[in-house]
Amino acid sequence: MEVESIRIVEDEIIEEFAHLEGWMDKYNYIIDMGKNVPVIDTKYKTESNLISGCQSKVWLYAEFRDGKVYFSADSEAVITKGLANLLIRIMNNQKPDAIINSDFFFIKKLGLKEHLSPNRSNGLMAMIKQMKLYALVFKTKASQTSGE
Amino acid sequence: MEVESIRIVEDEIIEEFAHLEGWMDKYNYIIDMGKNVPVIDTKYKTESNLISGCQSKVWLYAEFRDGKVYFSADSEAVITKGLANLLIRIMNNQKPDAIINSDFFFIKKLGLKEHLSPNRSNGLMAMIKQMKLYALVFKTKASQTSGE
Amino acid sequence: MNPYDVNKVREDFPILKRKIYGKNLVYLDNAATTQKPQSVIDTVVKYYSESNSNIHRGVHYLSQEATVVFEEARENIQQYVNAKEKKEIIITKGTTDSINLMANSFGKKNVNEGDEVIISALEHHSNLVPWQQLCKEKKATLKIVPVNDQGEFLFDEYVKLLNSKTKLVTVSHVSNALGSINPIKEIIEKAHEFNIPVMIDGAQGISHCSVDVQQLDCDFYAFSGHKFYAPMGVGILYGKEKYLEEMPPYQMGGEMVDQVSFEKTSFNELPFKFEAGTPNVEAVLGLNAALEYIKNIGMENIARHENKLLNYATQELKKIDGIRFIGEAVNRAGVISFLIGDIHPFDAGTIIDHFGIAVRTGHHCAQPILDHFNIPGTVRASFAMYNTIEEIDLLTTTVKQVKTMFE
Amino acid sequence: MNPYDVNKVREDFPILKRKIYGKNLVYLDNAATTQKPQSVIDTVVKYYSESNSNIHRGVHYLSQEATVVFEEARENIQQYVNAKEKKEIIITKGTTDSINLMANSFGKKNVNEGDEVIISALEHHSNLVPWQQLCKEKKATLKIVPVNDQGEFLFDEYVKLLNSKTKLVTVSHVSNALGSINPIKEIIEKAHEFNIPVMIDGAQGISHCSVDVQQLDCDFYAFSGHKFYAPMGVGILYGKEKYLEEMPPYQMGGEMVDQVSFEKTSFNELPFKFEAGTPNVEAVLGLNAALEYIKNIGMENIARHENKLLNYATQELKKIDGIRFIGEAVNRAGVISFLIGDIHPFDAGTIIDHFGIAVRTGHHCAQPILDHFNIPGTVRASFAMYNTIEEIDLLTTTVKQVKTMFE
Ligand SMILES: Cc1ncc(COP(=O)(O)O)c(C=O)c1O
Ligand SMILES: Cc1ncc(COP(=O)(O)O)c(C=O)c1O
Repeated sequence: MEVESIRIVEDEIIEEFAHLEGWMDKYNYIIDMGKNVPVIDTKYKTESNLISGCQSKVWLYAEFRDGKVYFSADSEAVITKGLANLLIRIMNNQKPDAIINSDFFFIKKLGLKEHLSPNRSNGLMAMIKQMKLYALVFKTKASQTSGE
Repeated sequence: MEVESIRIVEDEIIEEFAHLEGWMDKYNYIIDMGKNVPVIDTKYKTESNLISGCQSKVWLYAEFRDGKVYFSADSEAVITKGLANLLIRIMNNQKPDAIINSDFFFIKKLGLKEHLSPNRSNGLMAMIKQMKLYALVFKTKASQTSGE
Repeated sequence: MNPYDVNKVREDFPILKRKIYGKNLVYLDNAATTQKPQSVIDTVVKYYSESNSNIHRGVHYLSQEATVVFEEARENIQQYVNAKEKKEIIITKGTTDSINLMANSFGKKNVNEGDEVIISALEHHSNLVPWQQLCKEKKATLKIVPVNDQGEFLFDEYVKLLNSKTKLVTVSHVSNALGSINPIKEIIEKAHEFNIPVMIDGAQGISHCSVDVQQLDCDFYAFSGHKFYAPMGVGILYGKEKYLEEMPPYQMGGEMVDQVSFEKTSFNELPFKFEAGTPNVEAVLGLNAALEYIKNIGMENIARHENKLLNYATQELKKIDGIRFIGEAVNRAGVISFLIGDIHPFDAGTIIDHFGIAVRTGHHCAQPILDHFNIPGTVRASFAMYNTIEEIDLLTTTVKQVKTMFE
Repeated sequence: MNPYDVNKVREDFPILKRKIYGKNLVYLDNAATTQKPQSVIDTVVKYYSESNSNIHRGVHYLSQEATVVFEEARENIQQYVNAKEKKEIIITKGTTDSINLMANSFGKKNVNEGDEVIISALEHHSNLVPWQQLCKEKKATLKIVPVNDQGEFLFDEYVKLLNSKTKLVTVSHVSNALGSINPIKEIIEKAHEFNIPVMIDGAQGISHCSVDVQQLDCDFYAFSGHKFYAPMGVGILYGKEKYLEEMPPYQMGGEMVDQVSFEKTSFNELPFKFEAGTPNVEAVLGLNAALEYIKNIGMENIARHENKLLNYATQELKKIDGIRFIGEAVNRAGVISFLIGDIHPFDAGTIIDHFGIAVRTGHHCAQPILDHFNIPGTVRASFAMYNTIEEIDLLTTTVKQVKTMFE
């Protein structure tokens, strides 16, 4: 179920991308995205919320409320912020399991990995890994709590 | 004068070599030479008379009598001994200056360097260097003595 | 490719067409370095002609492309030796570099006054001198597992040396001087009973045997690309994550650091922690191409072919009066070392060379084992996948010729 | 070749025909690594196709042949930098390796508790972290010569740091992050007044300047082949004989030893003492081919051409509103580092890349100097002999484009 709702947002993004012609428009779209990222509270912009392996600093934070995960992020680089926002749009407001099980279909579909980030410098993969990690932690905690 | 007498022996060797056809005969000649090297007295077969940079151990010793230099040598390898003997035939019984100034013309003429020893492993060059060094030492000593 | 078609293999190695003194090159110095198949040479050319770039830190296309293929190569190497994790594959410049890394990083951390390091009497200088120096500096003791007169590792003697002071056992997989295959699986098992880690110097092992580091359960395995059909200038140090994580970095510089300031520097994660400076991308891609080539032919097939050569060479040379084999281990790979009567190896090698045959003579950077046999050196013929029975026949004929010349 | 014909030069570099995203590659990441002329690639191919062999200890023809060309290459390198002796040229795997050798050998011997080592604020991590670690281990102090806001070495501050506790001064010839040319001749002269030896990190210097180590009177000079049109995997450490002789060996293994037994090992003479393991013959021959190529064109011509590019780039980029140059030293070579308004270098680099232009973004392995300017990184364009005015125009147009996209 949740995976499906993820797929819906992914389709939305794929649809949006489909209208863009050429890489410049795609980048402009991502840059625009970067302006609307749910910005992380400054108090969470800590060393421990930094994602390593990126050329620009990226902070990612997650909260767990009512069984769902809420992300916020920031980065020095706008493109990175845009990518973060794409991910957040999809993963926000989801249950941990949905995040853990997502195959991030849209990344492949959009050719984002090849087109935008053949290597680790923009941290797309690192961000995804971190999101899944958060989800896993929340899930584990939740099951412990319910187990009590 | 002395350089000339060196040249005479060199010509002799070149002449001997000229009769040899093919590399096998040449090697057989050198191997034969190796059997007649003026063998170093065992008491001089010391660490300090070892020439380094050869694949087989080579000892070279020199004496200075009546203004002339006398060499003796030994090696574990017959080819090396043969080469040593070629050098000794030419340089024995010569004044230090003659040795110091010799260009070892026959080596070039016979293509020995290319043919037998493109590198340091048989120590031809190392032996020549050592011979010249001996000559230099004797010359220096002689001039100091005569200066007294 | 079955049955093994050595002539087809030979076509892949351009150097085998080379003439030496007007004769066909017979290359039997493979333990020193192997020749390279065309596909490895082509990989190098393609890299420099199309993709050359510095890697890891670049945003631009070429750099990212090179980074991807470089890291894919690391993954292939991981798979080839069946390491558990990609980050357990450290890129070095060769076996010597890998072992020096070990002595300086593992050794510095774990070997202290009174401790012991065990090597065997068969080691190449590269797996001896670094430990000798380390032990000297740390006031530790280097213990040597002796060999018998066949050149075989004496397992019982080894077991006697193991104790709570032993901090590392480090032995060669295959001896480069004699070809003896050491019983590394048993060596490792035994050491692990005492919780002692084991490093294998695989410089000669990797090219003659299939290596599965998890199955062997070795803690470290080192080898050189250039002895494994790959370009010069690259080596591998495989290490178990748990050890590598704890080890301090060896060389310092770009790539291996995370954050740097004048006050304080933090180091990068594995494997980069151990890879200071610009890596040799060319050679790593070349090593990858070599692996592909070897996998295609099959290490089993290669080993079988080389064994056939080794047995045939032994059988034929044995017929020569006065031949002395140095090292007659029951388990042997790739190498045959011998002397012809009292003929000095240098004399023999010089003549053999003139027949276009490349053998090595001398101590093979393993002086101590030759001291054991009380000889100044040997003539060593070492085999690779492209050698033939005919080449062995040529060698045998030549050895007979040498005999007549010097006797 | 006069006047300088850049199009003719370009024809020698096959990679320059590469298309990136359908556009011609504009390679402006030369400070990271340079591209290779066809003659260098051909040398590698020829070596592996005809002459590949392990060197120095072989009697056989191939080995001797390879040894001869290898040692001739060393001689050419000696002549190129005008070293007094061939044995002063040590072959390493790169600048980082050369500097680690220095820190471990020279440093270990000469730097003790309370001593000082001087570097500059401009150093690449490779000429910083090894010294930082050495000083930490030895309880010595690392002293940093500061720079001004143009990125220029502050000579007066440097002189104040020199004293009897200083054991080594080690600075870059040319800064890789900013392009500043340090006044190394004066730096060396001054240190010598105190009898302090000086090492130059020439990783960026060698490709933009003529280097004469005797005229400079530097005590050590290090550089990498791959930044000098040669293959990866080779570097040089030039050192004055008197220092090298006294220095203990760094890595241990084959080649660098003379006599080895379990009791005692004696080391080989220079330069072999510092060259443990199988050397990278391929890359050394490639470096030799690169030297030949460079000599043919003439370093003066190359430097003049690159200077023209640098000045033109500065002039054109300056016209863009909001451009900030990082490093504006009066003496500069090969490198222009800049920021576009507040646009993050990673953002800029990503877009520039999509125009087929390879620039580097980030900290360029020189974090401390960027900390000085309080920025996370720069966009760096770095030039080589094959870059053109047209490429600079493309860069400028692209930078303008970036500006519109992000503002
Ligand atoms: C000034 C400077 N020093 C040292 C290095 C390190 O060189 P390598 O990575 O080739 O060892 C570099 C290369 O980035 C450099 O620019
Ligand atoms: C058993 C063994 N160990 C180590 C080495 C050293 O390898 P490299 O020279 O490639 O560092 C060799 C190569 O001769 C070897 O045969």
